[in-house]
Amino acid sequence: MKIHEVDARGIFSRFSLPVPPSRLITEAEQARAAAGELGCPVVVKAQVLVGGRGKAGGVKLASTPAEAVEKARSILGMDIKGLTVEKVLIAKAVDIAEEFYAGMVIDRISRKPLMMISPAGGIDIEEVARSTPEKILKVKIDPATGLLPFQVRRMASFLTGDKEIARQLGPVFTALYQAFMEVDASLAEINPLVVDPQGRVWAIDAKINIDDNSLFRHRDLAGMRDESAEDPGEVEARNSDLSFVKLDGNIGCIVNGAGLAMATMDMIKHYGAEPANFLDIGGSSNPEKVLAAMKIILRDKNVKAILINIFGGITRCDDVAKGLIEARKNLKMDVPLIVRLTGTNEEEAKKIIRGTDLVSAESMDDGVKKAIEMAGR
Amino acid sequence: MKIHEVDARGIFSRFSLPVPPSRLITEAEQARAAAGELGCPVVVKAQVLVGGRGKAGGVKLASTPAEAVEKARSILGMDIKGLTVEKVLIAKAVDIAEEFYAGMVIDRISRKPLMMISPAGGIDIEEVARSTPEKILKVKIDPATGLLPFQVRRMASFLTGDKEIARQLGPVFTALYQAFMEVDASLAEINPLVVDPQGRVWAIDAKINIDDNSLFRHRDLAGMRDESAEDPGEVEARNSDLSFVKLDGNIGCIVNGAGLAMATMDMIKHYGAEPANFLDIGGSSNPEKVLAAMKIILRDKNVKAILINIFGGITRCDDVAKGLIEARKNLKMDVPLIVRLTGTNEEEAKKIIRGTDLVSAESMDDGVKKAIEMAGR
Amino acid sequence: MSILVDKDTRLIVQGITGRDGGFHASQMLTYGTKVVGGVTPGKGGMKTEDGVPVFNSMEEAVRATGANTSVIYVPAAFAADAVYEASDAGIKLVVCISEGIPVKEMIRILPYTRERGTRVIGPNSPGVISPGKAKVGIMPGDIHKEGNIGVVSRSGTLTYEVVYHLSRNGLGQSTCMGIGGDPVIGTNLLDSMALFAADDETDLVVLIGEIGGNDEELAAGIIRDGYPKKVAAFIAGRTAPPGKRMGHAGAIVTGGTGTAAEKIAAFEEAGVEVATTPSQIVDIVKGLMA
Amino acid sequence: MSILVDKDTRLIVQGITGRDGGFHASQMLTYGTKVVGGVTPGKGGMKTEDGVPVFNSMEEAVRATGANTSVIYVPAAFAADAVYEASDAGIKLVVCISEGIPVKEMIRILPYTRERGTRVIGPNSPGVISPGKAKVGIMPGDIHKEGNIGVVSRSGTLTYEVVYHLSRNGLGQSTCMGIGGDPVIGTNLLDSMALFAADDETDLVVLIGEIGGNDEELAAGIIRDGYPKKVAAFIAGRTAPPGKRMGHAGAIVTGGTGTAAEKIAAFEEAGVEVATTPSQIVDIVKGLMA
Repeated sequence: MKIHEVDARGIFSRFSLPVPPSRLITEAEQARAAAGELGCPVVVKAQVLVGGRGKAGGVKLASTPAEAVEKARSILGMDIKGLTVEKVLIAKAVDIAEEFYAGMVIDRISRKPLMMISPAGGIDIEEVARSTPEKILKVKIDPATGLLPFQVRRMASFLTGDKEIARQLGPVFTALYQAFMEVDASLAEINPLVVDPQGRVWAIDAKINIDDNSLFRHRDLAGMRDESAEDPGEVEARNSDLSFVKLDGNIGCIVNGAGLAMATMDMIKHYGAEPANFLDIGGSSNPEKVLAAMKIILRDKNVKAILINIFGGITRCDDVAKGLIEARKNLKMDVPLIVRLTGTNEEEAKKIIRGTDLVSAESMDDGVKKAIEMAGR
Repeated sequence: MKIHEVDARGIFSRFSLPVPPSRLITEAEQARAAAGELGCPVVVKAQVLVGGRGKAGGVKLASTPAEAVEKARSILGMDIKGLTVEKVLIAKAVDIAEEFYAGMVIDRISRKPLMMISPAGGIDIEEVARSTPEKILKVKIDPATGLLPFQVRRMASFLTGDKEIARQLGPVFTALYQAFMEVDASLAEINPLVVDPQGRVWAIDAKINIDDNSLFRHRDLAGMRDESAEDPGEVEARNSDLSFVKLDGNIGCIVNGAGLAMATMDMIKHYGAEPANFLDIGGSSNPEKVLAAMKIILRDKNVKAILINIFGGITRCDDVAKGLIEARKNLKMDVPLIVRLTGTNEEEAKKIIRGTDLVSAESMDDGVKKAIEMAGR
Repeated sequence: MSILVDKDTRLIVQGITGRDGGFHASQMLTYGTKVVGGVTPGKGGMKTEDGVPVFNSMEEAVRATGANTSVIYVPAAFAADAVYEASDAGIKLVVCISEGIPVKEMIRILPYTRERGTRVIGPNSPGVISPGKAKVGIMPGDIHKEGNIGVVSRSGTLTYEVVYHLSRNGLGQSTCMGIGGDPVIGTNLLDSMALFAADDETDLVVLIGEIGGNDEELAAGIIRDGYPKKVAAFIAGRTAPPGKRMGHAGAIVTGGTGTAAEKIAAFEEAGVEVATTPSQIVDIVKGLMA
Repeated sequence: MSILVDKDTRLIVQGITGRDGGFHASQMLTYGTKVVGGVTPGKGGMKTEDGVPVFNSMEEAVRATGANTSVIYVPAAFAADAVYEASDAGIKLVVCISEGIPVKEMIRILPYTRERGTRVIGPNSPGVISPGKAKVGIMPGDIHKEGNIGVVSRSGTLTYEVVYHLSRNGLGQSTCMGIGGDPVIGTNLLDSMALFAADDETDLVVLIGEIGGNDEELAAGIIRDGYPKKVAAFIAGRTAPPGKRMGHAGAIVTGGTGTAAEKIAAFEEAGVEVATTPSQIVDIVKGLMA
């Protein structure tokens, strides 16, 4: 789950990271008071859940309160990569002498939290990784011990030769690690981590993604989700405990299992058509879930056929069949439904479907081909 | 380092253990107000750093404020195992339906924190361990994960079949573990952990020993040391960074290294005499430490001879020799000094000692025999 | 032979009194797996409809039954504790069907289980089956067939799809294992390949990968450096858009890495043929076997 | 042979610019130990009077020198970090002379070092010496003599005392190691015995124990069950009062357990003769060798 910069700054502040003070506003005129309280110059920053705000013109400097209002007005309502800016952050500006990068992820191979730092801050770290990987230092942290003093020394000396700056970096690294662990983050970044001309260190940007699996134990963080920044279908899918990703094709898919769902999309493409979505109804699915899945897909008017591809394991084919029959009954539906059901309780399912107008497929290949053909009619 | 019950209660309360409210007093008359505030009945408890207070009459129940004053008066000034009671705790009394034991130590073999619980609370746990070991459940805790829910369930069900009591025990175990770890304890005990007739769980006694090696990072805890409860020589030794234990014999020993110091005591006993002390001047010792050691031993008027047994390694014999000469100069000393120096910088040391009235010994056996002989003169 | 589970598997079902745990305990018994007990705290003493004894704790269950393996069907919030408890009780193989364990729990669980000599499969795994010997998980048993092909997959149903085609074409399996779709899992692609490498009965390994991470690239490296078995592969997610989590927590292309194209290229460089549809695996396997 | 240290030992001295670190680095060099570098953060680039290069970090030091062993002489507050750093840098044997590390740090350090394949001796250890080959620690080298007796001890100077008598009586040592007097140590009595058991050059092991804990009792159990080398023992602290810490953090009789009497009885039951004075070890060893 992505959270807004303003929330990430709040979390960082809680762990005593040196985040410049800021105010969140939703009306341009509010920028005047905010800039006045904070003291100019200030930075006016669009709060949208995509990268590349700066390049898109969503981050601007203002040297007077009046200018802050003007800049806020130009940013509010702006469209950045399909998202409308509804909130802007007014933050005290910091003069920049040096820009570093500090970030954390979980390293999948070593199964350890990994801190990455670079003296090349302020730019896309993936670009640094590709072009000058020697400018990134990666330090694995053992969760049983936490970040150790020798690791802090190594990282600080990788970034700077200045002892006073190094002294300030230690607590920054430690706090970044603690914040990352405490909130069950999957990503936490300070980019850039800057040194001002007076030699003070500041975290002037903040990015945190939360591990979705951990939300059951972080009720406070779950409230930071911004559903306005997501596709309405994806929001609805999550509320129905489904995994859904909207795509641009015309063949809707309802599949049980993420791997099979991806393979179904890939096969649609392989046979020359385009999938309209990724949709995994998951394990232990019940008829209500199938109904919900159907509704979400039918929102998309591009969809010309729906392929249901189920290989029963923990999912029982008869549950799915019941859901399909129910959906057929309750939903206004003018697209053909191609159904392929194999596995646990397959025979019961076939009995349920027999005699309806659902199109039965013998295999995944057969189902995909039939769906493409029927969508093209 | 042992700390008083009142301080241990304070630590436990900080971790939300259910400790009944209490007041610390130093004058009997203060018990009236304390008992009044807390509500009677109250328990009046001697604050001394030894076990067996109850048996010695240092813990008494009072059902009125007047009785609390009377009991406090009888306990204040009492001598318990050589220690004078200078403070008493007035604690709200809890009716007891069941008494459990819960304690923590570090298990030396598995190198893990070990929680021990028993339904046989209120009595000496070492006695339970000897007579009915099946009444103690030991649970090793992995510091990387902390106490785990399945371990809490196992312990709770070992103590009780009552679900409501079990529900209260979970947080008690967790808090005991957290307190133990946070303060770097070497021992933390709740004995007894009681259930009152209404089914509420209370920690009505508290005992914590702190790992001496950790005090450098616990300035707050170091202040809980009660030097009045220790031998003055031991206090002085610690302040001079020496290890000292007073014994009852007449041969003082100054030795470098704990093992060699014990072996020296053992040898004195083996040759028929009694050591006056254990004293380890440690590694890296300097002349000041030798001087301090000498002063501490000379406090004891029973001492008839002092044996200096040094095998140089990290300790340099010349440093020790310099300290001895200085001590001889500065201290009023009417006991013979028998000196055995071997190892690092031995020759330099022998040069320094040559021509003084220090009695030189060729070996440890020789030194011990000479010391016994000279003490007997 | 076979790997991980066989006739000596003595299984405890953790969460046996739940809907899924109960259903699949029955299914596993029917398949012939020795389901010796179940655990649900607070429900110890009862028996399931199939007559399987239920215990309050793994410790009791292991003591009473001599179990060596467990399979976990409990809600996410309790699943981590179930793995710890199984490992502490001396279980050697824990198959975690439950999904939704936070990554931060997994990075604490795995050093714990390793210290205690416990192998974890999953979480979010469909299980492990050695056809004709034992089934531990949720896969439909009847699509499998005894044979000499090892199957390892980050997916569940996609594995069934592949196995279904293999079996219908007379290509049996030594063991099929789903390692789970999370970013941090107990037994990864490389660990699984090492197990199959040491198994006499396995002649060929089918690797079913997907987008996210770089396990497939590392696997390709191992094959290039000389892997003792033949290998066929399939990668799901060629059409997955970047930056979107495709169902599995670990199936996401980030910063341009973890794409299906990279993985396919790595396998092809290592001389491994990669199928474009699940059914095409059959042709590749037949070719390698010929 | 010998154990732990020998002519292949390439040593880094952690804390080399301190008084003790510098002094003992010189002493070790004089003895013939290959002291290939030292580490003091912030002092990298200089050389010691003996010409030993100083580095800012263990990582740099190991990269530059190919060291496999380190010895730690830093204040207690920094000693834990020094062990972690050495282990992280790939050092295989860390000898921790520093004393005063909190027990809670040790219980975190040891799983960390084990995971990384590092053996820790100590803390609060006098070090390890394989006479004529290498000395890593603070013991006076000249009291040792090459031979076939392994010595393991929880003490420092008491070990020198015993070794002194052995050497003067022509009884040389394969390796002498002080494991430290703390309650939680990296290599305990049992671990040390296992090392000596596997050493061709060691014919007899002298165990020097003391009050506190029950390592000696466990050692006696191993001997009773069949230990491949002859054993002689000494236990310090027969006259120690209960409940008092005798210098070493681990040397304390609590709740009536950990007494010298128990340990001596355990050894005697296992058929091990226990000396009553350090010099008496010589007679016992001579008797066993005859």
